[in-house]
Amino acid sequence: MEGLGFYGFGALTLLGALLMVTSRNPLHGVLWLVVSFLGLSGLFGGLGAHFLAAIQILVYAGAILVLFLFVIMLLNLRPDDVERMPTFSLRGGVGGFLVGVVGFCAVVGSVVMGTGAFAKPVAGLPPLEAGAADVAIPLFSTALLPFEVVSLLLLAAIVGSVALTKRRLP
Amino acid sequence: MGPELAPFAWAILFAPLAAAGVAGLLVRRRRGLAAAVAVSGMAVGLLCTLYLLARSLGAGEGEPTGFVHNVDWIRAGAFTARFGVVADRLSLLMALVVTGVGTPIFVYSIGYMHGDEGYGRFFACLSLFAFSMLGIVLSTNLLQTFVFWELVGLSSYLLIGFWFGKDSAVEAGKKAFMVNRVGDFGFLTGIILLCWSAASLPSFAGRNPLDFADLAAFYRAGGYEELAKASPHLLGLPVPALAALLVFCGAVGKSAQFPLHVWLPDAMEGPTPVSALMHAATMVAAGVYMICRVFFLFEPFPEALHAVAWIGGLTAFMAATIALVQTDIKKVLAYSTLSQLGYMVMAVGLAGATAGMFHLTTHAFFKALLFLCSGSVIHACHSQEITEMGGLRKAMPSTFWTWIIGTAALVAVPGTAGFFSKDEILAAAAHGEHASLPLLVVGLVTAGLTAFYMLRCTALTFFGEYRGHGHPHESPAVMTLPLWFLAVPALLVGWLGFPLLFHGHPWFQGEFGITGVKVHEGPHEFHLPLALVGTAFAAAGGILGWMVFGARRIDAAAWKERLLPLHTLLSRKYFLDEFYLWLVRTVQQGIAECSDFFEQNVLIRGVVDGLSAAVKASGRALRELQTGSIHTYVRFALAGSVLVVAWVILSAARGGNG
Amino acid sequence: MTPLLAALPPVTVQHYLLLSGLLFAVGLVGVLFRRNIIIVLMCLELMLSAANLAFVAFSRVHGNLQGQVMVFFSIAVAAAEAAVALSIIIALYRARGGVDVEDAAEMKG
Amino acid sequence: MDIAGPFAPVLLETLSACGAGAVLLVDLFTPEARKSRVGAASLAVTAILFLAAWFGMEAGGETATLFGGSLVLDGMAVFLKRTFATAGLLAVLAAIRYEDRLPRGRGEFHFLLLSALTGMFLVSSVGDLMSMFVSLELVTLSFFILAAFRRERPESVEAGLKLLVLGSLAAAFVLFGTAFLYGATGDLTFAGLRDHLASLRGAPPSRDLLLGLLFVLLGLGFKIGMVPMQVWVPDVYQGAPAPVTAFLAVGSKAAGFALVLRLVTTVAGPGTKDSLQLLFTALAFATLFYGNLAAIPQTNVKRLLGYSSIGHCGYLLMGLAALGPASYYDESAAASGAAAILFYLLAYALTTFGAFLVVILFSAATGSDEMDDYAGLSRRSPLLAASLTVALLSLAGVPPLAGFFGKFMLMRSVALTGPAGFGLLVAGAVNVVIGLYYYLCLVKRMYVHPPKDASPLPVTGPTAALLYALTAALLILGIFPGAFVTLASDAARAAFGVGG
Repeated sequence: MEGLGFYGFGALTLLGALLMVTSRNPLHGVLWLVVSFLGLSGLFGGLGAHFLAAIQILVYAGAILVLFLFVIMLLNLRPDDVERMPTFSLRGGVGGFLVGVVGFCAVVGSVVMGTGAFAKPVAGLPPLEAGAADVAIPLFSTALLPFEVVSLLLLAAIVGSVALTKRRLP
Repeated sequence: MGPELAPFAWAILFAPLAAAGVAGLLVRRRRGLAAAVAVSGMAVGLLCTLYLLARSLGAGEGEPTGFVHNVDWIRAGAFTARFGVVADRLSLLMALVVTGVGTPIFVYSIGYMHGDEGYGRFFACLSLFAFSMLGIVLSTNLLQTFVFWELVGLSSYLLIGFWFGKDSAVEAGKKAFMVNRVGDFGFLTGIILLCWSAASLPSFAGRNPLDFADLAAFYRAGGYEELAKASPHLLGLPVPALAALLVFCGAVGKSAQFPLHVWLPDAMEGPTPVSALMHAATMVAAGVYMICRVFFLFEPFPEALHAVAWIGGLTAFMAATIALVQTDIKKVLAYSTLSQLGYMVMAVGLAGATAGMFHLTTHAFFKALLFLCSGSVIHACHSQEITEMGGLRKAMPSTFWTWIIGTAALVAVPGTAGFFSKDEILAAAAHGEHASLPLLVVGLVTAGLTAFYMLRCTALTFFGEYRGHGHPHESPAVMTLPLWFLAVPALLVGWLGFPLLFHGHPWFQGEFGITGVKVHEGPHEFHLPLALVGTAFAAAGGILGWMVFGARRIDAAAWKERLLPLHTLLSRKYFLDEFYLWLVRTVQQGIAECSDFFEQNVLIRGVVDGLSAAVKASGRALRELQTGSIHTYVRFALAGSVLVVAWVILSAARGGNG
Repeated sequence: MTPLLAALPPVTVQHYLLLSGLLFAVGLVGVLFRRNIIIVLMCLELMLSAANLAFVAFSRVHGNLQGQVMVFFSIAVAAAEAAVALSIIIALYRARGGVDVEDAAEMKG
Repeated sequence: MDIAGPFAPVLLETLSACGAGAVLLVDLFTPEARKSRVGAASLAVTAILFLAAWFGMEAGGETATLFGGSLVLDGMAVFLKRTFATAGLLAVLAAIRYEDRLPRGRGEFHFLLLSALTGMFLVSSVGDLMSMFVSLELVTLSFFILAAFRRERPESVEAGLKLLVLGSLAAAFVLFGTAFLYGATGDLTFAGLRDHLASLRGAPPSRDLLLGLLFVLLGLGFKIGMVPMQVWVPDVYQGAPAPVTAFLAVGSKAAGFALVLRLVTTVAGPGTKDSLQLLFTALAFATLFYGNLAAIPQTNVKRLLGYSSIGHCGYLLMGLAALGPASYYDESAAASGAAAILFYLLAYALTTFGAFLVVILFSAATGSDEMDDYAGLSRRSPLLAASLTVALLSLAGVPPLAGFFGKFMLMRSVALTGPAGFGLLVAGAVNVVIGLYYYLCLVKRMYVHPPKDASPLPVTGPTAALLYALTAALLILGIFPGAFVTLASDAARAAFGVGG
């Protein structure tokens, strides 16, 4: 069952991500990203992070991506507005792809595959179920400082967004 | 003589600084007052120097002839930097040069700068320069020396930038600053290398690796051997020898030695004798002074001394040949300065600090005199070309006679200042501990060349007919008085080193300051045969110069009037002329042009310009990368990061498995 | 269904990490090549999420919740970043009349 | 002086966060005509912070921890907080000079300056990776907005966008790296990381830990302008409003170095030193040459200072290269490298603001940042020209200015590592010469070239006083660095656990 969850949700996540990257219409991109995040949420659930699975859907899919949709519609973007063609100059494109993406995959892959500690089947690990209450305890004790800082961060983001976008220039 | 006299030494250092502050900040707009403040700052320094020098010379047997006074400047953990003053015969002599030459220059500037807009600022800058120079002189440790070293460069840059206001001169100032920085970084690296290697020795514990006195005591106790053994050889040299040579790099830059000499002639370009004087009498001597101060670093390593001597000899010879063909009066003096600086450095390498310091002292006085004279001449003729001068001896008698005194001292006419110091150097090359025949020949030939170009310059400037425009007239008293003031030491200061006269007061021998400079063991001798040979070379050069440029002009005039009657004489003259032309065109011109070509094309164009072109080109190439496109940036950042990660992880894996 | 599952190797932590790396790489592709700044932004969000997946997987390995708490913060930061980013995009649209990354390449050299 | 009781360790953070809120409130209740009050309120907050940092905190006190180790106040943190408080005060002073060109949103502008400052205070004393990430993001996010703040200018928006895309990429790197650090150690605190490495007993760490560490370092390299993450620097410096650029130059660099130092002091051990020294030596080389060479052909002053800031990151990285194996002085080379970095950051903060203040005043008067327009500045305003010259010479490392002593300390620390550091020393020396060249090009324009427009640029009394004070500070820090060097070196040695 573990296997089914991983392969199913993993495929969903990856597929959504790939389709998002390749979609010409940003509106479609957002929707594909929602799909990908749903898959991710499933993966979180499979790993026992139930609270995060819920947050992933509520905050990411429910709030952040809606904000994206809102901006796309606000600016009234159509597919041909922007993407005449992707920037794929031969040198920069192939070089960037090979060194950047392939190199990244190779390095990370070799490290992950070369570390024996990560070769354990997940099913054999001691169970870890983390609901809202379980996460809340460290959140309000050991991680209190970052929690407070995040509140300031969000305030700064709100103030900043308002300052950058409000219409009236006196 | 002990630390109870420290207030006097501090006064030498801080009187010019106080004067700079007052003149620059408080009374800048009140012209007369600013000048008076600056001059009195220097005068206070001069008086304190004289007093301390008298006390040092008057010190009885067994009494210390100098003292060191330090305060802690920066203390951080194991690292302590001090700030202090050292007053021993070496530093006081140098301080005497700075203040003794500086005071008349300040007075002279009152006249020369008359009517300039930035009068007060100029005197503030001049005082600041004097302060930085005295900071080097009185410094007790390497770090302090380095700080003031840079400050001297900076204040001279400010003065050049202040004074010229024209592009080429500021380019020259910038070049001076840049070339000096190359040397300075050798210097800094040397200091750090020395500190690092010395501080790593357990036997060094309790001493400060920056402090001259501590280092000298350590070296004298044989510490350099330990140092050479304890650390690995770098570039085939033991670390202390390498450190000595790196420290010497600093002197090569500041004292304009080959191959970093290219900045000095350029720094003379401007019309002011005052600014040029800094580059003739005091500032450029700082390098020589510094290697004298740290002579103990070189003493145990003959190979280091040889390198020093050869660089000096090469500079002396090369610059003298170039001076032969210059037509700008200040360029002649500039190359002459280069040549004499080379002489000093050669002296340090051959004979030790005392001979170098002796020549430095005498040279400072007569070269300052010559520069002030040239300033007076330029002031009168409104030109720097000696081809546009001539016959000035009648119009400017004071300038002429003082010039003659300066020339005599530079040419080393027996009895004048230059004679004694040059003799000492030649004696060291002939009989000294590190005697070297090739360098003796270089020294003698250079002496001859010196006489030749100085006589040429004198003849073209002061004799014959005036070839310029307008009517030259003598400069005001405020300018001629400093000339006479300097003429006296230019004539007499050499006698201080004459062993037969001051037998009881050995000025330039024996223990020469707290760092224990000591080369001449036993009584100093006066080498009569060598003195004769040296004088003969100088006389030969001088006579040749006079025949060609002085005498020829007189006869050339006669030749035009009486074409046929003195045919044989004329043909002889013609022969001489041809010989001279041949000599100049093929031999001297050839050497000079080779040197000039080497300097212009290899050094400046090849090394200096080539490097800067390469640097600029790579700057532009990097600029291409900065396309402005976010995609390029992301690709660069990502590719770079992946390469860094891959490199480290792969090398760690290899290290881990192997 | 069952034979297909049986043929697959058992799911290890490595699988999750490789998936996380792949998602990160997909995000990188978008940032490297897409010109629509909104898509670029979504790709950046995807990269943060990929890191989140690794955190959750490691949290499972170590049996403690620190990783999950970190993910909570990461999501909060991502939300704030998205808000700011979108407002900058709106400012860009007003200033340049488009949302093409290549439009914002006036300063260079 | 103990005025905050048990909350003393978070005194500055609390004050600046509350101050930020207070500034917003002042803005809300101030009529449009009297908006200068907002700047005054912000100035008051930063002045209090400045005083509290320099006089209300004990530098040599015991290490205090709060929030169960999330927040650590040691000597290094105190030194950095003082640097940040100084930078914050100067940034607000610079922003007040700039306010005329902010048509709206003064309150928000000052709020964001203060929130970035809060983030910097936090960054200097975080004790775990979670706090590190969110504090870092607080700084970064505030700067995203600040850089784009003059949204009517396309350059400003472009600067914000570039900062945003590359900054988010860096944030993703940091997060990804943190995940692997967590995976390797099972803990997210610096103490846990240190314990894990200590348990290896000198063996090199596993490759997943190394991967995580490198990604975090590269992500932090974005903050400090280190090759290969330096590409954003010139564009953002040029496009962002000048006070923001100055604050970004100082604050972002110091915040990044605070974390790099924190991380490196944590992980530096027998098993990692070789790799670290090799890594930082290579990065210092690349960064030094990139920044200084590319600065040569520049024509815009802010852009020039951007490239120069990359060069300065290279010098600072030299201090990190001293953290490697030392042949003669083991721990003290490392500690002296860290001390040199701390001192250099303080000197750099003062110097950078000295330069940018002139840039702000000049562009306020003439509307230009082009180097050619600086021609003849010495005749139009001797004070501006002299202040900028002093700042540039300090950046170039000319004694007796602050920058010289910083460079001296950095070079000394590299020399202490023995012959291995020789190449880096030479590279540093070469770059000092290159740096001097391009700084002098600007000095030459100001003093030699004739002005195109000879009208004098008046400088008002308070501004002149500020310029004098900054120039004096550069001289004092260069001539009497003793007290500051002692502070930095005590802090660094405490961080490395070296006694005395």
